[in-house]
This record gives sequence, C-alpha cells and structure tokens, in this order.
Amino acid sequence: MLTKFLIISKQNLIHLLEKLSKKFVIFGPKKQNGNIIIDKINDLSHLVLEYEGRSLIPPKKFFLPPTEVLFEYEIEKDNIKIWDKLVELKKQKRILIGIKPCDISSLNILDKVFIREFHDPYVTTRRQNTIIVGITCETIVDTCFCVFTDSGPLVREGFDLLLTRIDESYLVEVGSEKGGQLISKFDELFQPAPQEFIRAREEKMESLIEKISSLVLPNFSEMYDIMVKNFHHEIWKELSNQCLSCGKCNFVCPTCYCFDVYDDVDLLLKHGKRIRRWDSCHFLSFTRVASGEVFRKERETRIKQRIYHKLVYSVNDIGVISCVGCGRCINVCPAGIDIREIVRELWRGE
Amino acid sequence: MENPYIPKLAIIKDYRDETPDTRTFQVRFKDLEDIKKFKFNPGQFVELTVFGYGEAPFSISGGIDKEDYFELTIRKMGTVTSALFRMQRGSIIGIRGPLGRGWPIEKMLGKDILIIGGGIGIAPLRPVIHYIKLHREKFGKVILMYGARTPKDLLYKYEFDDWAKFIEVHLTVDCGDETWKGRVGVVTVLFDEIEVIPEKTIALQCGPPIMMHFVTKMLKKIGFPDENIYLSLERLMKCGMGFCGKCTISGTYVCRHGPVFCYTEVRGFLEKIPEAGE
Amino acid sequence: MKMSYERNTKPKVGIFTLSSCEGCIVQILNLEETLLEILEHIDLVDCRVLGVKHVYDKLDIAFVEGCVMSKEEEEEIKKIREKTKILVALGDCACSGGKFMMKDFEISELRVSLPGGREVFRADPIDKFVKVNYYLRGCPINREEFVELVKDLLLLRLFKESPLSVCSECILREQECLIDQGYPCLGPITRGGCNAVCPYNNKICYGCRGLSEDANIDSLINIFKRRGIPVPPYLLSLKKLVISKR
Amino acid sequence: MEKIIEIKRIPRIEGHLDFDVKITNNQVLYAHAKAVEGTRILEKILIGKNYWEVPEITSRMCGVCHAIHKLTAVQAIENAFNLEVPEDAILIRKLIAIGGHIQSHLLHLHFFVLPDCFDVESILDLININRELVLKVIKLKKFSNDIIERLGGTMVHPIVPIVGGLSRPPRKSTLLRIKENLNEMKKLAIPIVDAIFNARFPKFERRTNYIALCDEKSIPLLNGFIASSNGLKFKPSEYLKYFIRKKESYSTALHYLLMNDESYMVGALSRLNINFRYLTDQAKEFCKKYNIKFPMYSPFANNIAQALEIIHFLNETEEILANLIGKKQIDYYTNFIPKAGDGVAATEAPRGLLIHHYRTDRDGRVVWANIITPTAQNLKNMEIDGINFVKALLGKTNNIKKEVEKLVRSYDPCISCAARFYREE
Ligand SMILES: Cc1cc2nc3c(=O)[nH]c(=O)nc-3n(C[C@H](O)[C@H](O)[C@H](O)COP(=O)(O)OP(=O)(O)OC[C@H]3O[C@@H](n4cnc5c(N)ncnc54)[C@H](O)[C@@H]3O)c2cc1C
Ligand code: SF4
Ligand code: SF4
Ligand code: SF4
Repeated sequence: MLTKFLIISKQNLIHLLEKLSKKFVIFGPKKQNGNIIIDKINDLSHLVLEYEGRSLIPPKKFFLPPTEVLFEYEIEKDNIKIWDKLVELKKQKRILIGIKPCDISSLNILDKVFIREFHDPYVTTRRQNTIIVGITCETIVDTCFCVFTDSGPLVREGFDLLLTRIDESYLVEVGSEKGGQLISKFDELFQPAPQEFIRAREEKMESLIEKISSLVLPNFSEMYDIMVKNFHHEIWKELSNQCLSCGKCNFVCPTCYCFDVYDDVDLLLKHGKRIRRWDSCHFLSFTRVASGEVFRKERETRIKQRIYHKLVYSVNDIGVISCVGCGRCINVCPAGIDIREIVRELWRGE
Repeated sequence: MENPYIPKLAIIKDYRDETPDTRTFQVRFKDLEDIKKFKFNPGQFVELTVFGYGEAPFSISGGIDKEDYFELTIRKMGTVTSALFRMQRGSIIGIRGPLGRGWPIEKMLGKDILIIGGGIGIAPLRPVIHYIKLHREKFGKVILMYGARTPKDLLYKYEFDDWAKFIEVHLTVDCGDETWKGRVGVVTVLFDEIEVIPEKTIALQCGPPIMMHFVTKMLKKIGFPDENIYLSLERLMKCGMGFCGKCTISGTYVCRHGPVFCYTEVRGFLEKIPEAGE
Repeated sequence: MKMSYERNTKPKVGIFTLSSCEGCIVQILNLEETLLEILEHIDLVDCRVLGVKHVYDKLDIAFVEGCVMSKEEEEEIKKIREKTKILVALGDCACSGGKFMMKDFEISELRVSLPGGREVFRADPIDKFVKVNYYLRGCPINREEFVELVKDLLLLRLFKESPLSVCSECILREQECLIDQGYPCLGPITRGGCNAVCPYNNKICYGCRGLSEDANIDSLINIFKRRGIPVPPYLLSLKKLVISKR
Repeated sequence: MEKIIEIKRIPRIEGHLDFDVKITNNQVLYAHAKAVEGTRILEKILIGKNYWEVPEITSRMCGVCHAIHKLTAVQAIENAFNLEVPEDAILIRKLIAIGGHIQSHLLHLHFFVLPDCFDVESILDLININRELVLKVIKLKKFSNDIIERLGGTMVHPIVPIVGGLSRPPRKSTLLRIKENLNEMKKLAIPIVDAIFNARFPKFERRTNYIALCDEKSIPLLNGFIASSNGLKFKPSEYLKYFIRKKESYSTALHYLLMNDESYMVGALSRLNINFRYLTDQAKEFCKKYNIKFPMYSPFANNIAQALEIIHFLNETEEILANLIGKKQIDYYTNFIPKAGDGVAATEAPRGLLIHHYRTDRDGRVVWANIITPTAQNLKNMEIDGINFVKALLGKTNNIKKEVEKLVRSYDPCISCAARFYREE
C-alpha cells in the first residue's frame, strides 16, 4: 500500500474521536497523580496527546492484561461446562490512541511471540479488534534510547494511523488498510498533507535522533556476541548486590510477557475460573516446582535471565532483540539499574 | 480457530497403583472426535486439568498401541496431583495436547537404542518401548537400563517379562530389600553389564537431574557422539505452548522445543543445566 | 456415575486469640455475608469472641491470632497444636511476634515492672513453640487472602503466599513511586498480597507483611543513602536480625 | 460460708478478662476485674520512634476501636507541634470515627449482647431465630466499615489519617457513593435499634460519676473539654490533675480513679447523660417512643445509649457528607516541620473517653508517652457495680455468674486496649 499522508486540525481530531466513540471504546493517555497512564477515555477533555516520554505501564496491558480470565467453568455431577472468555473479546472494538513509537514497536515484537506455531487467541483477538493510533514524540526524556534499538523515534509498521503534531494540526500517516477505512467516512475533517508538513515531520524526527544520539551507546541489535561472551562477567555479581528482586522492571517492560496460570474456584467447588496473571522472572517462585526446587536460585541468574532474554534469547527465538529503548525499567528501578549502563560497560570492555 | 487454552473433556477410564505414591491413569476423551484426533509421539506430554485445582504437565506413558485411550503415570506431589489421586473411575478431567517434541523416532530407525530411565523418568520412555515392540524389525539392538530408589519404586514391573522378550532389560535399585536379588546402586552401575557401539546407538534418557548429569558424562566417556545423546528435561510449565516463559532455559522453551532435546542443543545453553552433564 | 468432585465433610474449626489487638478476627468478622457463607461449610466449635464454645477433642483447623507473651500463652498454644491438624498463624503478631508492625527487632525478654506483677516483657511468634502450617501475614490480615486460604483448606488445595513484592503491586496500580519522592518506602523488600494499599493511599509501605523472598535489605539501605533519604533505624535493626538468623 | 465466684475469660467481649466476686456470709466483700492478657508495653516501644510511626503503632492497641486510637494519636502529635489542620480533613476524620463507632456498637450490641437477651450462646444461634435481623445488622455493619475503608484506605487500622491531615483526599465519587447508600441504611437502622430497645435487661441502678467530652453544641468525638455529671469541667491537657492511676496486683491493666478516689464511668451512657440535648431529633423520637428519659443510672442503659448513638451518628454522617459534597475542592493537608513539644488529645472512643499524650524532641521523635483507655477508666466502676449487683442478686437467682457476665458486658469492655499499658515511674 502506498503511504498516505493527511492533515487534521486539533479540533477536528476531537470531533473525529467523538464520532468514533459511538462505535469504539477509546483508550488513551491521561494524567493520574503525577503519571501519564493509558486508560479508558470517557471524557475527551482528559485526553493528553502530547506527553513527555511514555506511560507508566505500557500498552501491553490492553492485549495481555495484568490478570485475565481465560475461561470459566461449571462443575456438574457428571459434566463440566466451559465458557470461553474469547467470545466476549470478539465483540469489543477499541481505539488505542496516543501510543508512542517505541510502544508500537513493542507490540510488533509481542506479535512475533504470540502468533507463531501456536496462536494466543486472546492476544490476537485483541490485536485484531484494536485500532492503533500512534503519536510521535515532541521531546525525549533522559531515559529514552529508542534510536539504539531501532524502534523510534519513527516506526514503519504496526500502527493504523500515526499522528505528528505540526503547529496546531496533526500530520496523519495512514499505516494500514484498517486505518484508511476508519477515516474514509470522515473525509470532510481531513485535508491532503502538503509536502512541507511531511518535511516538518522529518525535521522533527531528525532533531530527536540527534538528541538521543548524544548518548554513547552501541546498537543493541549488535550486542549478541558480546553478551554471549560475557555471561560470566563480574558485572552480574555487582548487579546482584543492587537488585532488590522486586520485579517492577518486568511489569513495566512493554516486551516482558511471562505469566502464571492458576484456577480460582468458589467454596462449593462448582464455579471455577482459569486465570493468568503477569509474573516476573525476578521472583524465586517463577521457577519453583512441586518438589520445592528453584531453577534460578541465585539473584544473579535471574537478572541475567531478563537482560539476556532481551538481547540474546529473543534473537534466537523470534529473530529480533526485545528491547525497544523505552527506558521504563530504568525509570522505575529503585536500585537504579540501567540496561544502558550494562550494555555500555560490556561493549566498552571489547 | 480452536482456542488452544481450553482443555478437552476426558474421563478417567481406569487406574492402577504402581507404587504407594504413583498411579497410572487411563484417560479417554469424552468426545469421539477428540479420540480420533489424538495422535502422539513417544516423549510428548499433555496438560491435565483437574477442574477447580489447576493444570499440570504430564508425559504420556502409554497408549501408543491403544485405539481409544492413553496412559499417564503420575506421582502425588501437590495440589493437582493430589486432587487427581482423590478421583474415581469415571471422573472428568481436562486434557490439552499432545504437546512438545518427542523422542527422535525418525533418527532412531535402523539404529541400536539405549534407553536409560531413573525413577518416574521411565514414564515418557515407556511409549518408546511399546513402539519398538510394534515395529521391532525397524531397530537394531535395544537395551533398557532402569533404576529406582527401592524395589517398591520400580514402575511397570508387570511388563518387565514381556519387555525382556524383545529387548535387553537391566534393572538396579539404590537400596534393596529381602526380596531383591538384582543389582544395587545408581543406574550408572549397569554400564558394566552392557555392550554398545556408541556410533550406531542412540541413547535416550530421562530421570532426576543428578542422574542425567552422570549418565551423560558416562555416555561421553564411552564414546557416544553428542548428537546421539537425547534427554527429556523438566521445568515448571504452565501454558505448554511457548508463551508463559516459565520453562525457558537460556531462552529455549522446554515445552515447545522439548521436552526432548539432543545433547548438542542443550550443550550450548548459557545457563548451567546439571541434567546435561555440565 | 460416581461423584468425582466431592467435598469432604465439614472440618472442625477453632479461632483463638493470644495477646493481640484482635484486629485480625475483626477482619474475619468484617467479611460479613462471606463469613456466613464460610460458616455453612465449617463447624466452628471454638471462638471466644463470638461466644462459641462447644465440646470437642480434635480440631481440623485452628486459626491463631496474637503473639505469646506469657508462660500461660505458651502452654495454650502448645495445647492448641496438640489438638489440631492444621495450624494457621493469623497476622503479624502470630507470624513474627508483631516485630514487623511494631518495628521492634531488638526487644525481647525485656526486664520491666509490669502490672499484674510480671517482670519480663516478651512477645514471641507462635512458631517459636509449635509448628505452623500456614502463615497469613500483615497487620491486619487481608480479608481476601483469608478467604483464599479457607477455600484452599476446604478444597484440599495447597495455599501459596503471594509471590509479588509490595513494590510490584504498587506499579500495577500505576502509582507514583514514593522513594522517587524521597520517602523511605519498604515496598521493594516487603512481601506483597496487600495490593500495595499503603503506597496506593500515598503512604510509605511500613513492611507489616514481613520480608519478601530473597529481600535485599543492604541494597535498599544503600538506595536510601544514595538518594539522601534518612535510613530509618528499624531498617538497620532488621538487617541485624536477618544476619543473626543466617 | 465463704465463696468466690470466679468467671474465667468472659466470652463475647474484646480481649481476655476474668471477674471474681468474693462472698462471705451473704456479704459481698470485693469484686475484681482481672485483665489477664499480656501487657504490650506500647508506651515503651514508642520511645525513640518517629512521630509519624506513633499513630501506626498505637492504632494496633485495638482491632475494634483502631480508628479512634489512630485519630487520637494523630491529634496529640498535632497538638505537640501546634498544628492547625484543615477543616475538611477534620470532617473526614470525623466520618472515619463515626464509621468506627457504628461498627463497634453493632459488634457489641448485636454480636455480644443480643445473644444474652435471647438466651443463646452466640450470634450464630441468632441466625436461626431471627435471620432477617442478623442480615440487617450485617448490612449496616458493612456500611459503617465501608465508610472507614473508602475514606481511610483500609477497614481495620485505616491508613489515610496522618499528622497534618490526610494522606489523600477522598474522591467526590466516593462521597457520593456513601451518601447514596445512606438512606437505605437509615431505614435499616430502625429495626436494628428497636431490637435493643425491646430487649430485656436486668433491673439495676447505681448512680456514679459520668465523664465525657463536651462542647455545648454537639456530641463531640474528636474535640472538646472534659466534663463530669458532678460538675467538673477541664481542658484535656489538665487530665493528669484529675485522674489517678492504680496498679492492681491481680490485673495486667491499669485501673483509674478520680482524684477524690471515686470511681467513674465513661462511654455512650456518659456521653448521653452529659450531652443528651444535642441528640438528633430522630434519635430523640426513639426515647419518646419507648418512654425513656436521660440521665439514666443503670449500667445496662449503656446499651440503650449505644443504640441511640447509631441513629444519631447516621444523621450526623448525612450532615457532614452534604457539607463536603458541596465543596469545590477538599483541603486535606497542612505542611509542617516537626519540633519539640508536648501534646495531649482527648477523644471519645466507642467505649468512652480516650487520652493520648506525647512529648517529642526536636526531630519529632517520641521521648515520653502516656495513653489512658476508656476500659481502664471503667474497671473500678465495674467492680463497684459488681459488688452492688451481686448483693441485689443474692438469693434471687442461682445463676449469678451469668448475670455478672451481662453486667461486665454492658460496659463493652475492651481488654486489648486496657491491658496494653505500662509506664516506667
Ligand atoms: C514435560 C513434563 C512432563 C512431566 N511428566 C510427569 C509425569 O509423567 N509424571 C509425573 O508424576 N510428573 C510429571 N511431571 C511433573 C509434574 O508436572 C509435577 O509433578 C506437577 O506439576 C505437580 O503439580 P501439583 O499441582 O500436584 O503440584 P503443586 O506444587 O501444587 O503445583 C502447582 C503448579 O505448579 C506447576 N508445577 C509444579 N511442579 C512442576 C513441575 N515439576 N513441572 C512442571 N510444572 C510444575 C504446575 O503447573 C502446578 O499446577 C512432568 C513435568 C513436565 C514439565
Ligand atoms: S528492557 Fe527496559 S528499556 Fe527495554 S523495552 Fe523493556 S522496559 Fe523498555
Ligand atoms: S526493578 Fe530493579 S530492583 Fe526491581 S527487580 Fe528489576 S532490576 Fe531488580
Ligand atoms: S512507592 Fe514503595 S511500593 Fe511503590 S513503587 Fe515505590 S518503593 Fe515500590
């Protein structure tokens, strides 16, 4: 499909969303206490499209929720009745607006995990039913490093529409047929994009790239061999003295997807639910088996699990690294553990 | 498209006690369609649901030669397994699978086979023995070495006589009793009883990590090329489809890429795995 | 066809209080309708607060709240243990002697003159004297967690304590971090299961649920120092306690 | 003939209390209220603690009246720091206190007392007799607990009240939700309170000193001066001049008397004996309906007073909510710097007058603490009532124990609170 650019004024965008909200549930960034969170937008005046950095919890929560009921069942005398929760999911239509390029990249990575030999139908159904309206950044925060993970400040795929603010309007890139169809009924709200708007976006991106590039870092995709070589580097021991095993980094990472599964049931042992919930490879329970054995007992091995998953295992598994340079883990880590520092140190050692 | 998270209903057709804490269950799907569709390779596993209690992975331990049911041999360990032990014949459970990659049957054809099992680790190896029985002419010499803690802990005793008719059977226990007349000691002691030509033999092993560690070392010592050594690994497992991340070792999913691995595959793992003689 | 999913008979249950504020029992009473529902599935034979005192020799489950502060209470907990199959420690008092809530990691066997003519102050966790099967931590216990435990006991499932840290529960509620704002929050080293109520209400985690698995106290102390947050004295005495236990 | 009536571990009260009455030749010699719980040396533990830890720890004195302990501690520290707390924060704290009072009263009246009136062992038996009533009580109790949880963050040991105000303001939607349920609760409360008025209590009267907070415009819970039915009137900070402490060898609680060695009573009855005229109209209607006049002089009337307070406080909740909902913004916190100071706060716990007193050093650390709980103040009065009550009963009943239990219970004692205290001389 040919890339297509349009422009829409800020006002018209709100109009458009108002109209779309009749058919779709709209989720987007808004302020809560000091944070930007992505949440249901009931009142469009709460929508904060231009925000610094990215939301606290990434949009993965809309595809792989922190806790999710997979199916419910009723235990009868000689039968079990099962209700697949997927059925309800299929009916939902959603628009996710205000998603940053790094997060769009992360969804592309999650797709590679959840759609392969087996399909995770919950994630895929939600992906199909959700329209992604991305937005490019205005400024960066000091933990952003998407340039080094090839996931920003501009993305090429994974969105239906991508907005870039140019003065009082938005340049809209149509990224998919779905995106095109969505706005085709509202032609009157859009105008064709003049060339200078497209150029303005390029300039914006360039200045962002320049800012981020001031960090001295290698491209993360090229770290594979260095990482493999340094599996027993002393840095891991040092980190294990700092890490609190709190698991926050996993929960905020847009590409961490591990989960736990368990059954919840009522007192009568009649009505039950199978539930999955986010888990963290930093917890001892993550690998504890019935005999009590834990496969990653040393804190060091658990830290390595996360970092190596991002930069090595992921490449083996899905062909790409799974860090998108969003910097969330750096922001939330109470111990100040910084994936960039780790990479920089190992890279410099070469 | 079918939702792979939803178990198919099945019935506990029958069960028999193997040891005081281990039981073999015969499982038959409720739905005829499901019975027809269910084909497994030796070494594969299923996810078994006891409704209200949860789901757990178990190797398929029998049924290759059966039309309408398969077998699982299960040790009572925790929530799911204990609930299963409280169930009676006719009770309904849920099954997902077969899942995972089994033993390398293709590669084994025409070769000699050395099967090494420890404790309940014999369970995923039993279908191989049954397969060999059905297709005896396709294999060379076949040797089974099987060890358990005590004579009481030996599984499938009632089949040993039959097996001995078509393969070599070597047994040992860690600690014998007055009835035991065979070998005493860990499984590796049996190596002095057998004769193998490592280059044309495929070794299949499953057992506790410590056993596999020493067996792998021994196999390598007597000249087994790495690519002839296979082992079945066990890790905490939830979804069984390569999503939940619980079973990964160095990024490899035991559920999806395994549970059966060639030694060449696990040898390169960055994480130490004692099972693999590292 | 036989019933496969069968519940066993009603277990005999006792609820006991040693020295405590009884807040954990109040939490149980606060379950209101849910408690009535639970009561239909158990045979409550002993509970002083509710005035229940039936005759029995054996119990299936004993819930014990409070810590051991006297010889008599020591005898009492031993007697309860003898009678019961499963013993559950309710709340920080029973689990740790109230150390995590009172932040008293060093007081034990203190010589003071107490009313009633006693001379030694002590507050011990019940597992100092008897084996405890399950722990419900926190001050007070979390109602939902209690229901989960009861369910697991009734249905013969293994109860598992929450694997999460308070910190990870806090981030799931999309809260702004209090350490980032300069407060000495114990969330990173505290066992979750409370859904991070304190940070959620804009107050630091005081650590009443005890240490999380593999808690890294040293690192937290360093973090506070690095950020110029005064290190609470109790964190240092907690560290001493952990080291002395090793 | 000499005999000692020993009642061990009185059931259906908060905490562990034994009660002994000694009778010789038909003369009642003494009655001892014996707290038998371990003494938690809170006042010692508090020393050296940071000011903000104080409310956390003192709240753990009692799982029933935790809310008021926390609020009192917070206020005492605020007084030590000379802090003015925003009006709105005080209103919300008052709602939390009210939630605490209603749930505590329901627990006492319906879980602890009512089984006596129906001659059954526990509320579990009541379910079979009057399921509907029990369900109503549970619903109202849940509502009062919800107030605490929604405004205070948790149901037991609420976390939101802090020195300086509140850790966070409630959302407007929260206030609206409470208000939404209030009307139903007011209706529900009527039969619940009726049940107490209709219950039969032993006939026994003895006039004593009744002491409660008073502000001459309401039934205060968090602020006011201390007044007695015998005309005393003083500021909370002067409490040490009026109350004296007695250690009894048989009890792990401290027992309190007035300076002139007289015993006194605190609690709902005292509150109403002193502040009756500020009771809301709806509550007063009940008095008319049942032909009851305050002041009342029977310890058993404490139950009636508690029942009336349920109605009164529900009405007050309505007023406060209306006030708060009308506001554009809720002012919930004042900044301050900790300093050296001496602060006393007197409040009304569900069981009566409660005093917290702290001295802090320059950094806001505690150097000295003293806490007087209502039950500790009531124990002496309870003993004297015990003597007189048994005297009146001698020869009239052969189950004196049971009747004495009822008397003790009517005080709604809380031994968890009372047995906590110790102070180095
Ligand atoms: C590929 C594979 C094949 C297996 N084959 C067999 C077999 O043939 N016979 C047999 O007796 N056991 C087998 N196991 C081990 C068996 O899965 C565990 O004993 C079982 O999960 C214990 O569950 P539980 O609920 O009784 O214990 P709990 O401790 O209560 O377990 C709770 C949950 O943890 C998970 N879990 C606990 N231990 C393990 C474990 N060792 N492996 C994976 N998940 C675990 C389960 O999902 C379970 O739902 C196998 C495991 C794997 C991975
Ligand atoms: S590892 Fe850190 S920087 Fe990379 S994607 Fe995850 S949270 Fe973002
Ligand atoms: S957020 Fe930091 S401290 Fe917490 S587990 Fe991750 S790396 Fe460790
Ligand atoms: S406030 Fe406390 S619990 Fe929350 S993220 Fe920060 S340290 Fe963790």
